[in-house]
Order: sequence, then C-alpha cells, then structure tokens
Amino acid sequence: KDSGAPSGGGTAAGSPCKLAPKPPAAAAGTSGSKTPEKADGSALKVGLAFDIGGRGDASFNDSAAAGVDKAITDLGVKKENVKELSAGPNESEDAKQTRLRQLASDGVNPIIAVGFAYADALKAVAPQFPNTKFAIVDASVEGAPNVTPLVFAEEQGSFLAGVIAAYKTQKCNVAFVGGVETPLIQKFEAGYYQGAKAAAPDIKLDKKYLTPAGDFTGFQDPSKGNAAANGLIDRGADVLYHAAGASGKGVFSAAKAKGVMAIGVDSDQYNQKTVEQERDVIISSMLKRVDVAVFDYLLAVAKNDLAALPKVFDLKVDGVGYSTSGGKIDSELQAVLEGYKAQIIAGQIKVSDKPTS
Amino acid sequence: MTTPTAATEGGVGQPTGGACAVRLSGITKRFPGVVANSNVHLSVAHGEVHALCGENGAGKSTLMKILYGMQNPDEGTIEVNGEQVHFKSPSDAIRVGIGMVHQHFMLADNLTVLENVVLGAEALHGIGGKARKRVAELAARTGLDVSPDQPVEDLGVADRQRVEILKVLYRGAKIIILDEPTAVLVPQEVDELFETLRGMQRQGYTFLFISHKLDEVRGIADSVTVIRRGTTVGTADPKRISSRQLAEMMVGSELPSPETRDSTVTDREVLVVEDVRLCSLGADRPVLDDITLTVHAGEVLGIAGVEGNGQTELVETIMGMRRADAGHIRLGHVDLTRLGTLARREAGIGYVPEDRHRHGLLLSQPLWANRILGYQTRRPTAKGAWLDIEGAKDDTRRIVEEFDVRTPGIEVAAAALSGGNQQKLVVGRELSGDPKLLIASHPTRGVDVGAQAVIWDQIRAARANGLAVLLISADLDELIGLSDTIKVMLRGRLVADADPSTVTPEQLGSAMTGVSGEGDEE
Amino acid sequence: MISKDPADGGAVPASAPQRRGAKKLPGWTRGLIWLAAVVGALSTASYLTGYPQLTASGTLQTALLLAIPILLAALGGLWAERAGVINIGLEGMMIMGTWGAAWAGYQWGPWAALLAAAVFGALGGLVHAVATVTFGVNHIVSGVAINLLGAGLTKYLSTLIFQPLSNNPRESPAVPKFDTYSAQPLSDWLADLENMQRVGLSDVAGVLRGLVTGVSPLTMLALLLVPVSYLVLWRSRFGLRLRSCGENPVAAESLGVNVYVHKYAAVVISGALAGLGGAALVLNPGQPGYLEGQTGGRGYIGLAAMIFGNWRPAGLLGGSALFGYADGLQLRSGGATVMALFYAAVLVLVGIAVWLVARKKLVAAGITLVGAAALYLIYLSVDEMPSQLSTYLPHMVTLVVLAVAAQRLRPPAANGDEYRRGRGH
Amino acid sequence: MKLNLRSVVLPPVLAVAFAALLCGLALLLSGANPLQAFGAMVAQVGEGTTAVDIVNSSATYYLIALAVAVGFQMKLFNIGVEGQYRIAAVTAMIVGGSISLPAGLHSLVIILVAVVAGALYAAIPALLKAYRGVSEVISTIMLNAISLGIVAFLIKPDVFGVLRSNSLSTAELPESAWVPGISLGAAGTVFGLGLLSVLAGVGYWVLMNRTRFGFELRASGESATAATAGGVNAKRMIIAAMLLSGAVAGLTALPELLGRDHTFTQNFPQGYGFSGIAIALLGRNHAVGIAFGALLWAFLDKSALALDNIGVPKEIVTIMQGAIVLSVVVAYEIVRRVQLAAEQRRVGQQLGTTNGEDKQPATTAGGGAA
Ligand SMILES: Nc1ncnc2c1ncn2[C@@H]1O[C@H](COP(=O)(O)OP(=O)(O)OP(=O)(O)O)[C@@H](O)[C@H]1O
Ligand SMILES: Nc1ncnc2c1ncn2[C@@H]1O[C@H](COP(=O)(O)OP(=O)(O)OP(=O)(O)O)[C@@H](O)[C@H]1O
Ligand SMILES: [Mg+2]
Ligand SMILES: [Mg+2]
Repeated sequence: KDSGAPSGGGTAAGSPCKLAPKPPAAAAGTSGSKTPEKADGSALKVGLAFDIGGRGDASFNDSAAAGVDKAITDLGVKKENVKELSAGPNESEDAKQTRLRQLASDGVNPIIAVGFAYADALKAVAPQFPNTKFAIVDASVEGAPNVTPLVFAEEQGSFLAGVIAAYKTQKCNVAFVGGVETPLIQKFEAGYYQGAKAAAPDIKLDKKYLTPAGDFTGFQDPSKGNAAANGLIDRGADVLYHAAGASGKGVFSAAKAKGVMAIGVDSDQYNQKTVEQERDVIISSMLKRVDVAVFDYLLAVAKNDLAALPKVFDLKVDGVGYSTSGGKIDSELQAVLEGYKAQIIAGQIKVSDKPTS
Repeated sequence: MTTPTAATEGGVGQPTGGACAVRLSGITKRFPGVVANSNVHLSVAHGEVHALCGENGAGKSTLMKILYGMQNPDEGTIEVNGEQVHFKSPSDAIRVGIGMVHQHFMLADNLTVLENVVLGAEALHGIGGKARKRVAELAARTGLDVSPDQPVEDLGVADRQRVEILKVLYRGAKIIILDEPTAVLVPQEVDELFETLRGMQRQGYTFLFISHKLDEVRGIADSVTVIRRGTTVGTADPKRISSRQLAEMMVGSELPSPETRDSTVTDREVLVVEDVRLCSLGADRPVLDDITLTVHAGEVLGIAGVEGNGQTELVETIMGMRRADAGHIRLGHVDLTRLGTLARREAGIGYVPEDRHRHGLLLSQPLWANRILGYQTRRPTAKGAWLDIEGAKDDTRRIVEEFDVRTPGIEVAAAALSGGNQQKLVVGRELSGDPKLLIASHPTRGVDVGAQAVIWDQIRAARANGLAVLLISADLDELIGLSDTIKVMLRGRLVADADPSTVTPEQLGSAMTGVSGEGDEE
Repeated sequence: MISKDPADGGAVPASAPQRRGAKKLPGWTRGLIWLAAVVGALSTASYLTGYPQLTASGTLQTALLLAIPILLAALGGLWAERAGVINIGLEGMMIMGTWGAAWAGYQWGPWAALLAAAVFGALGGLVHAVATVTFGVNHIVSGVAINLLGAGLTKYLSTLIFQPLSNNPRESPAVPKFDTYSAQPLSDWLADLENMQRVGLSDVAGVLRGLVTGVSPLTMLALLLVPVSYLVLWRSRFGLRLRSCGENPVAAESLGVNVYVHKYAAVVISGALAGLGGAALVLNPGQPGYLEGQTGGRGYIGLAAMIFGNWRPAGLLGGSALFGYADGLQLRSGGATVMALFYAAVLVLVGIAVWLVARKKLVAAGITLVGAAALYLIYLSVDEMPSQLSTYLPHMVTLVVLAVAAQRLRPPAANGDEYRRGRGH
Repeated sequence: MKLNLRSVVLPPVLAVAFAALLCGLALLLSGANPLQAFGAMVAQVGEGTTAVDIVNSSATYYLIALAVAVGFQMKLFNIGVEGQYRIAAVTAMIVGGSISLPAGLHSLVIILVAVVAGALYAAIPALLKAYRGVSEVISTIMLNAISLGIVAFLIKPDVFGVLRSNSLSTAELPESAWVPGISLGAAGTVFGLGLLSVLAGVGYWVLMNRTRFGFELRASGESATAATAGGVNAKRMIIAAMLLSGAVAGLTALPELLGRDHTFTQNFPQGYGFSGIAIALLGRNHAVGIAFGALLWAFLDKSALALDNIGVPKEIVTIMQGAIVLSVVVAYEIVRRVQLAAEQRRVGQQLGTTNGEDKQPATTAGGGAA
C-alpha cells in the first residue's frame, strides 16, 4: 500500500533560487485604509445574471454573489429585491439577451452580468433600456454608456503569486496550469511569470494549458488538471499556480501526492470546502475580488456616483491580492510582497497582461 | 421418452388410435389478418418420413414452428408420443425430443460450427472439450468434414445444411422436422441427404419433411399430407400418387411444365464473355477461370453447377458488381468490361438476382418504388435527374396485371408480399424496358407451382421476341426444360456442354460434380 | 456423388475462403508482437530524440489513469453490442455513474461508490433495454435520449441533493478515495533501473513501473474486467447465448435461448460498466467528486475504442490504452514530445515496410515508406506542434491508426437490428 | 405515402403529454409547482423576443438536423455535423472578414465558403469510410474534437483572430456582408437567413423524394446490396451523402453569424450537433417532421430561461427533451405496430385468406413486449 507521503517527487534535482534583491519595504498601511462608506441601498432592486454555474460555483459567480450579500448586510439592500438568474451550458447568444431583458423589463436596476460571455448580449440589450444601469464583470462594452465594466488586473495579483512561488521553490523551478487558453487566463500566466522572474531572474518556468480557447472542458476536468500537474512536477517544478477552475482540484491533489506546493486562484482556496483534504499544499491564493467590485459598484449606484469607481480593480484598490490563510506566508515574505505591491501601485513595475512567448 | 418403434405404418396417416410420434389436432393459428393454420389435423407415425406439401404461404412452416414451440397455437392440441404437451418455447420441444431444421438457415455466421451446435444445449456437454468430442462424433454421421472451430460463414450451403442437422442430432432429437432442406441442394447432395435420412430412419428417427419438389417427396416419404390455405386437404400414399395429382391437390390446377417447344435461337450474338478471370483475396485459385461463352438472341443458355462453383460470381461479374481481373464482356457491340452496373443495365441487361431480398427488393418501400430500382435513369420511371413517379406507378400497375402479382395495391410495402409474388414483381420489372439480355438466377427458387408457371411463361414469351437469357438454376428440370444450350460449371470453369433435348438430370448432376470425365452429351 | 476430396471434384465451394488459421499466429501472440514493436519504437525514439517522457513511468501511470474510464465505457459498449444492441447512450450512463458514485461514496466510502455507480449506470441501461428490446426503438434514438436524460437527471438531482451539502449545484462534496498500492520492492527496483537511463532497459522499466506503481483497486478491477469479460462472453454458456443474440437472434430463439432476457442482461451490464467508468472519474486521484460536465465525452470515446478494438476485449483495451497514452503524453509533456511521437511512428512505419518487403508486397511497402518519409519531414520541419492542436493528439492518433490499419472490423451481424419473438422466418 | 393524420400527429402529442407528466412529477418531488412551471413555459412565448428567438433557433436547429438526416437516409451516422459546422462557420467568417465585395454578393460568397468548408471537413470521414472502411462513427467523434483545436488555432491573434476585451474572435464582418433580418420591433428580429432553412427544407424534400439522387440515397440506406444490384455505386453514394451532409451543416451557424453576431467568438455555443441528431430523429428524417422537431426543441431550450425566472430548476428542460425523444419514438413504434397489423389484416382480407368469423386478432399487436 502506498503511504500518503510524497513518492520521490520529481526527477530533476535542483536547489532554491538565487533571489533578486528584495524590494524596499512598503510604507505601512497602503491598503485597508479605506474607511467603510455608508449609503442606503434599500431602494435598489439588484439583478445578477450569472455565467454557467451560478451561485455556489466556488468561483467568480460565487464571489459576485458574496458582493451582493455584503450589500444586503452593509447597504440595506432587501433580500427579496435581489433576483438571480444563471446561464446554462452551451446556450446561445439570444438566451443571454433574453435573460438580461427579463431582468430589465421586470424593473430590476442595477443589473450585474457576471462573465465576459455577456459582453455581446449587453451590447445589444443595454441600449434598449437606457434608464437601467448595467455592470459586467471581466469585460468592457464599448458604446454603451449605461454599462459599467468591472475588470481586474489579474496580472498584478498573479505577479505576487509569481513572487511567492520564487521564494518558495526548492528547485528554482515553478509552473503554471491554465484551464483554457483564453486571453483572460493568459493574463494570469503573464503576471505570474513576470513576478517569478522579478524575484528570481534565473528561475525556470513551465506551463500547461488543458484545452485551447473554445473548448471549455478545460475548466471542468480535474483528471486532466492532475495529469498536467504531474507532468510539470516530474519535469522539476515544485510550485504550481493554477487558473483552471474546477480542474485546479486535480492540480492540488497532484501537488499533495508528490509533496510539492500550489497556489490557488480567485478566492481563498485554503478555506474552500471541496479541496479541504489537499489544503496543506496551498501556500496562498491569488485573490480576484469580484465581491469587492460588485459591492463597490452597488455602493456607487446607491450613492449615484458611478464615476468614483476605479477603471480597473487592481492592487491599488484591493481588487486583486493574495491570501495568507494556512500560515505559509511568513512575515518576511509578506514584507517582500508588500514591497513589490507598492512598486506596482506606484507604477515602478509595469505588469504586462500578455504572455511574452 | 418411449423407445421409438422401427416399424413403418402403411401408407396412411389418418388419425388412428395408436401412439403416434406426433399428433396435431385442431391446430389454428391466426396472424394479423391471416389464418396461417385453420383446424389442422396431422398424425405422424413412429419411424416414418412424413412429407408436408403445399403452396407458398399455405402454412406448412407455421405448423412446424408450432410443433417446435416457436409459435403458440391459438387453438388445438399437440401430442408427442401419446402425451399431450404445451410448448412455451423451443426448449420445451427440444426436451421432448423434437428438432427442427429451418427453411432459412438458422446459423450465426460469425460463430464457429461448435458454437452454433452447442448453443442452447450447453447443459448436455458444456461448451468445451467434451462438447467438441461429441460434435466430432456426430459430424461423421452427417458427413460433415470441417473443423468445429471454423466460422460458419466459411462453409458452403451443403455443409451448412449438415451443421443444421448436427444441431438437431446433438440435442438427441428423435423427431426431426426438415423444412425445405433440399431447396438449395443439387441432386447428388439431395441423394446423399436422403441416404442419411434413410439410415437414421432405420435407427428409429421420425422425420417431418417439407418440399416443393414433388418428385423428391415421392422418393423419400412414407406418407404425404397436403395443406392448402392453412387447412389439411388430405393425406396420401406417395407411392400411389403421381406428382401431377399431388400438385392438383395442392392448388387445384394443372402442374405446369418448364419445357420449351420450338427453338427461337438466332445467330445474332447478344452476350459475349471472353476469357474472364476473377480472383478473390486469400484464395489460391481463381474463382472464375477462362470463362468464355456466347448467348444469342432468342436463346436460353443454362448454367448448371453445384452451388458455390462460381455461378454467383459469374453473374455478378457480368453485372459489374465485381470487376473481372482479365477478359472481356460484350453486349452486342458495347464493351461492358469497364462499365459500372448501372451502365450495363442501361445497355440492356435485366437481372433477376438469386436472393431477391438481398439483391432484388427494397423491402420496406412500396411496390412502385421497387419498380424504380435499377431503372432510376430511364423512362418510364425517370426523366433525366428527376423521378417520374406517375410513370413508375402506372408501369407497376401494368406489371401487377401482366404478371399476376397478388397484392392489394401498389402502395403496400414489398415485404408484405409472399415470396412468389415478390419474385413475379422482380421478373416483371426486369423484363420491362425491352432488355436485350436477361440474367435469371434461380428465378423460381422457393416459388410455388402457380407462380412458377407465370414466370416460365413470361420468360418464354420474351425469348420468342428475341431476348437472350442466361439462366442459372439448381432445379435441373427447370434448367433442362427452359434452356436451348446448357453449360456445366465446376470450380470456376465451364467444363462441359450438354444438349437439353437429350440430357437427363442424372447425367447433368454427374457432370456438375465432375464424376464423369470431360466431354458429355450424346 | 458429393465427394469430400476436392481433388476428386467434390463440392468444395470455389468462393468459400480458404481455411483460416493454418499459418496465422494466434491473436494474443500477434498482440504481444505488436506491443513489443511499439515499445521498441518508443524507446528508440525517446533515446534518439532525447525525450524520456515517451516511456517515463509517470507517462504510463497517467495513461493508465486516463484510460480506465474509457476502458470501462468501452467494455460497456462491448457487452451491449455483442448482444446486438448499439449503445450510443454510454455517455449518459457514465454521467449517471458519476453522480451515483459521488452520492454513495460521500456517505459510505469508495466501495459503496463503485456499487452505486454500477447501479445508476445499470438503471440507464435498463431504460435503454426497455426502449430498444421491448419497444424496438431505433437504438441510436434511444441512446441519444439517454444521454440527454442522464445529463438532465444528474443536474436536477445535484441541485436537489448536493447543493445543500457543497453549496454548489454542480458539484458534490469531496468523496473519499481508495488507497493506492504499489508492487513495492518491484516498483523501487524498476525505479532504479529507469533512472539508470540505459537505452531500452530503462524504457521497459519505465513502462512496467508505470503499470505497477500507485495502482488503485479500481484500476485493478477495471483491468481485471477485460479478461473476465472475455471469459464470460467467449468461454461461458451465458456468454455464448448472449453473443448469439447479437449474431442471429432468430437462430438463438429457435434453439430455446430467451433472447429478451439475454439482451436485457447485456444492456443492463453494459450500463453498469459504463457507470463504473463514471465511478472511475469520481474516484481517480485529483477528482474531488461529482462535477457537472466531468465526463467530457468519454462515453463516446469509449464507444470509439470499442469499435477500434473490433468488438473484442483485448482490442478495446488496446484502443483505450492508445487513447490514454496519447492523452497522457500531451497533457504531461505538450507539443515538443508529441513530435518525438512522430519519430516513433516513422520507426514503426519503416518496420512495417520491411516486413511488407519480406512478404513481397512491394507496392504496399512503397506506400508505407512514402508515409514514413512524409512524417519524418514533418518531424524535421516542425519543432513543436501548436498547443491548440496537440491537445487533440489522442484523437488524431486514433484517426491515423485507423486509416493505416487494414480494416477488417466485424461488428456483430445483428447489431442494431430489431428483434421480436416469433417474427423470424 | 398516404398521410394518416391521426397516426402522424397522435404519437407526438401523447409523447409530449407523457414527458410533461413525468417532469411534472419530478417538479412536485422537488417542491415546485408544475402548473406554475408549465404556465410560465407557455406564457414565455408571448413575452419579449421569445417567440422570435424560438423561430430563429429553430432555423438553426432545422439546418443542422437536415444535415444529420441526409446521412441517416442512407444509414450513415454523421455525428460529425458538430465539427463540420464549426469549421465552416470559422472559415466563412475569416474569409468574409478579409474580403470586400458589394452587399449581397459578399454574403453569397460567405455562404458558399461555408458550404464548401463544411463539405470538405466531411470529406475526411467520407473518404476514410469509402476507401479505408473506417467507421464514420469513430472518425467523426475524433474529428469533432479536432475541430475544436483547429478553430482555436485559427482564432489565435497571431493567426486570423482578433482580441476584443477578454475574448478571441474572428475579425468583424464589414457591413456589406450582413444579412438584414425582418424586424418586428420589440418582439425582435427574425434572421434573414432563416429563409435559408426554408429553402434547404424544400430542397431536401425535393431531392429525397423526386430525384434520382435521393432515390439512390434512400435505396442505399434501405439495402446496400439491393442498391448495388440496382446500379448504385456504394462508394460514390457514401461520399456524396457525407459531402452533402457536411455542406448543409456548413450553413448552420450562418443565420446568427450574418444576422446578428457578425463575428465568430470563442464563446460560440457548442452542442448544436447533438441537438441536430435528436431533432432529426424526432422528425423521422422528414422535412416537415424535422421542422416541428426543431420548433419544439427551440421552445424547450428557451423554457429554461422562463423556468429560471420563476425559480424552478431549469434542468427539468433537459430531462423533458430526453423524455420526449424517447416517448415520441416509443409512441410511433406502438402506432406502427398497430398499423402494420391493420395492413396485414387488409392484405389478408383482400387475398381472401381471412376467415369471416375470425375474432379480430388485434391483441397480437405490440405483443413483442417482454
Ligand atoms: N410471423 C408471422 N406474422 C404474420 N404472418 C405470418 C407470420 N408467419 C407466417 N405468416 C403468414 O402465415 C402464412 C403461412 O406462412 P408459412 O410460412 O407457414 O407458409 P409456408 O407454407 O411455409 O410457405 P412456403 O412454402 O413459402 O415456405 C403466410 O402466408 C403468412 O402470411
Ligand atoms: N417476420 C414476419 N413479420 C411479419 N410478416 C411476416 C413475417 N414473416 C412472414 N410474414 C408474412 O408472410 C408472408 C410471406 O411469408 P412466406 O414465408 O409465406 O413467404 P415465402 O413465400 O416463404 O417467401 P420466401 O420464400 O422468401 O421465404 C408475407 O405476407 C409477410 O407479411
Ligand atoms: Mg417461407
Ligand atoms: Mg415455409
């Protein structure tokens, strides 16, 4: 019988990276300085059009839902005034339009569309309801003034994930697992690589996407995630960062079986129920705060001040970040991360959102 | 099981008091719209060969399926060896010692001989070595000489027939039903089969034997029961009744004869086949070798041969369904060698295939659609790339009329017609459009005497109008009666010629099996 | 008279094929030779191209894991189609299996998961049997309907049952897994051999080690089911009867075989096997549990593997292995290693060409060589296959192998035909 | 064929009722109100653009189902329509986006490219089947997957794709290629190329029932051996049927692409192919039957939205689709058996083999049930 212990790990040997000079310590308190703002949202009728999966997907739909939940407690939005609809797999464009229209014609305002799949539908529907406020997560819609884009600087958060990986690797070899090779997921890869390189210029980087753009099974196939992760580990990587949706669970279990480490994505995966058994391999998660964006948006609507919303939810506004649950990020590393973060916020480091290769 | 008595009861099978091997009384079986059997009475004595005669669709097979437990009778009782029985499935019938060789082979081609034999009777000797030994023992008795592990698809018809009998023997049946076992055999094979039957009869086996070949019936049977339209007409002593009388009992009409009267042969060559050779994959000798023949206008050229000696391949090569490896085929002045089947048909060949279900008909399509098949490019069924459905329907009505196809209409599916009527439709179709050549493979196989007459008459009439006919038939009487010239085919070669006016079926049969040397007719 | 001696002019049918099997090797020997040739080509290629991944134990281990669900689905297809029922509904039955496995596994552990998956799959099979056997519905229609039903039903049930547990309507809570086993001293010894990087030896060791390391009872069960299926279908009375229903049900009926019962049994077993395939997806490492859309068409791939394997257990094992291997390779190693596979293919083709020349089949040998040369040119000119395409390497390999291999596929003769008692001739 | 209205219409009605009953039960079990659910499904047709959306979707479904039906007519199981329409769509959009032609002609060229591309992708399984005997079932399953890779490759930004926001797509079509629809104001816009499916349907019917080609196709499907003996070239028919099927499949995405989207994005829905198979089977490969099947399918698809809107699990729609496919064929089968018995009865009566005093033996119909 096999023990749960790592069985040999990778074949390629290696040693920890030679790290680049640490960034200067950041001025304390750049983040979390926002004073909680108050506004009355009790009159709002909020609509959520989820992407496939809907509430409970432990991913960005759930995160968006959390933002609304926060608005219910903090802004006094009435629970019965929140309407949630979600998409089915392989549905056609007009279904998305109809969903938005259903909400709009029911008098729901504002309406938040979760996922860039709604971009084209919004482009068609938003002009039909000029008095309704729309928001869309992960996309922007040109030529529709009543649509607020809620987009994120995933590459910035991923940069920090790359730094974490560089500091944690024992073999100076880290890798990325992407679910589907779309431009959005490539942003994660791009930032991660830059972060790792910035922290350790000699670091070896590797990656694998499970499926190409258009074949979305890559987000739904832990078997493939597991196989790909095993391949990367066998080729020497010992820190894996995934942006692969549900397939990421396969990455965690491969990491656990081979005794290497992993970095989660979107939400704080250390606290996620479905990966409980593998959580000790999770060093950190790159946080993409859809909940923050959604809450901020609702707040802005309640205050009728949409202009105050950031153009991009980035490190500066805590739209992206990293988690520390699990205690694997010690204060030293945290200081380094905060240092890089400050540099990015200050514009000293520019993180590109396109992979170089 | 009672021990069978070896004694053969006289000629008669009227229900008597004694314990018969089989006694069916008052059997009635209805199918939707058809009464296949109506109040049938039949007694079969121990150890006799009891023949059953009747037209196509008279209900013979149905009756036997009832006796074998494959069909449940609506009314009536079955007694076997004096005891009343109720069969729910063939296994019940097998248990009391009844076996059946079906009209259509009941073999799984992909399975081996052994598997086909032991299927359903695994309880006897398992399916392994013991069963194999037993099969080998019994195989000798039926004259089967193939490995038990050979797939059945590799066997010829005669061997398949033997496997069928082997299946019955393996189950220890003492009462054996043979439904048209001779339809696909040549005279010598028939003789051999009969030899086997007689030997087994002496050992106490009882046979129920169905055939359309009345001479055979008279040759083998101890008594014969005639069925017409689902009812028993009567039982007769085959020794004291002529084939003609028997046929009259069956249909109430005169027995037609296939004889042609005067020759209409001209010297105009219609079909010329020169040095045709056909090889098949994996075989070490050609399937067809140096075939050369000529059919003239107004001539019927008959090909005699044991099934599987290349007749099918010859026909399919002439039709373009197979490509000759060497040689030429000409129709009049048209060289057919490189043409496809459709082009050959358009050049003027009509084709009555040997297996009407596989090659002649679209069974689920209405009759008029079947009229189009093979004529989809020609009038009256087509105009250019378009079908002419009205034309097809009109012409189908003509065929139904002229060829006496018994059908309620031309919209019914071809499957709804009985075999004889299906065949009349096919012959009718292939004689439309004034073909120059008709290739007729077994044109009356499995067809009842009435339908046979219609088909023969039509072929004769067309021949009188200058049609050339290439006739392949296992029925040697038909072959001799219709043909102007006969060629004998053996192992892919034309080995002998025969003159139909003088040759006897026995001589022909010898030539077909290569027993008599080359050269031939007197 | 009919004589048995062909020389005597007997009735040996000219068209009947010659007796087979006289010179031909038995199937398993040929299988082994093929296997050896392929392993040989792969190890040579891995040495010459410098991609040890081709025969690394990890690749084989991954291949095995990826192949298992496909193998089980293919076995399911085999059982149904051998009894004459086309089963395009494997995917739906597999989905039912994943749900059942997660539902029972979450509560009672992995063995319960297996059982429940089999039962759920069998339920799908039962529906298929009722439709196709009792009602004579077109088998493909019924299969398509079952795929829809399976997908719909599990989604519906998940919303109802899993959502309260996992807060997610599309996912079950985590399901406990089997412990894995390795043939310990052997596995370590093979690991040493593999790490020595000796040509050939290390490759074979890698392949073997991949097959004996980290194996779960499920994997063993699935592999065991291959010979078991063979023995039951080809060496038992039940199997003979079942196959006869797929070859000629009327003949079977005429010998007292209850065709309905056997077809029902076959299709239900087929469903159970497909369900186990679903369980494999839930219980394999890396799987949290049930996940909507998790099967990702593996049921169809299983069907393809079965056809690929010519409706035979060993054949479909080969088909599943090929698919699993190619998928494992591309997932683990990406586009560059894929090109090394091209190199291996060139070697195999050259081997075939040599064999053809020896058999004096010069034209075929020439064509094969041209193919090899073309592949070699591609290998030389392309460094790495675009990742978009290499993802589908298993599908391409399957297609190419099918196109190259001579086609002698023999489906059961009555596969897909409607059967009704008492309706045969 | 005589149109026996009752036997054609009754089975589907029964089947839909049965499926509704089944789903009603499931809804009850989950605590929802089935009447409210069915009410919402019916009511949705009058709301917003749903009616138009149903029509538009069914136009698409109709095309893909026709493509499947062409294969089915000769017992070719072209699962590959899924891959064929994707390849066709992406090729047509790439070509269409990179040329400039006058309006009308531009669309025509795009349609032509789609047809050719669909046919070419279908040519692979066709040739493999005709010349290598590769089962079209496997080859098309494989080619469907491969098509995803090809499409992904083609819409890469460094190949033919463009990156818009977070999504990859082909270049947007110039306006000259757009096909305007019939605007019904607030009720939506009916795709102009919906007309394409009407044309294709008529063409399909005429081809199958009135031409030599259709006859040969159906004859090959019914009995390959009889067709060969009747002069039909089997290989040629396999290739022709497959190419035709692929060509029709190639049209599938055009109504929405030229009428609404004007670009093929990575989010273009998958799975039309399998819907197409189900619809072709529902419509029994008949031009009119498929039309009803497509409408029903589209209606059920859209119902998911209406159900979600009132908080009823929308998965019930998939269950209902499966149940309908299965119960429709079962219902047809039962009716067929009853009719076959009736026909045999008629044949028997006309041939005089039936006894007058017979009790009607209708009980045998459907007696095959185990
Ligand atoms: N399974 C069946 N269902 C419906 N009708 C049937 C069935 N089997 C036979 N029949 C009908 O019963 C009649 C008798 O058929 P049967 O096969 O017994 O005839 P037969 O005497 O054996 O004919 P043949 O000489 O052609 O073999 C047929 O005309 C047919 O109409
Ligand atoms: N399995 C069946 N299902 C339905 N009807 C059948 C069946 N078998 C036979 N029949 C009916 O039987 C009739 C023809 O059967 P029959 O066996 O009498 O033909 P046949 O003359 O023996 O033909 P063949 O020589 O080709 O077997 C048709 O009316 C057909 O409807
Ligand atoms: Mg008959
Ligand atoms: Mg009969």
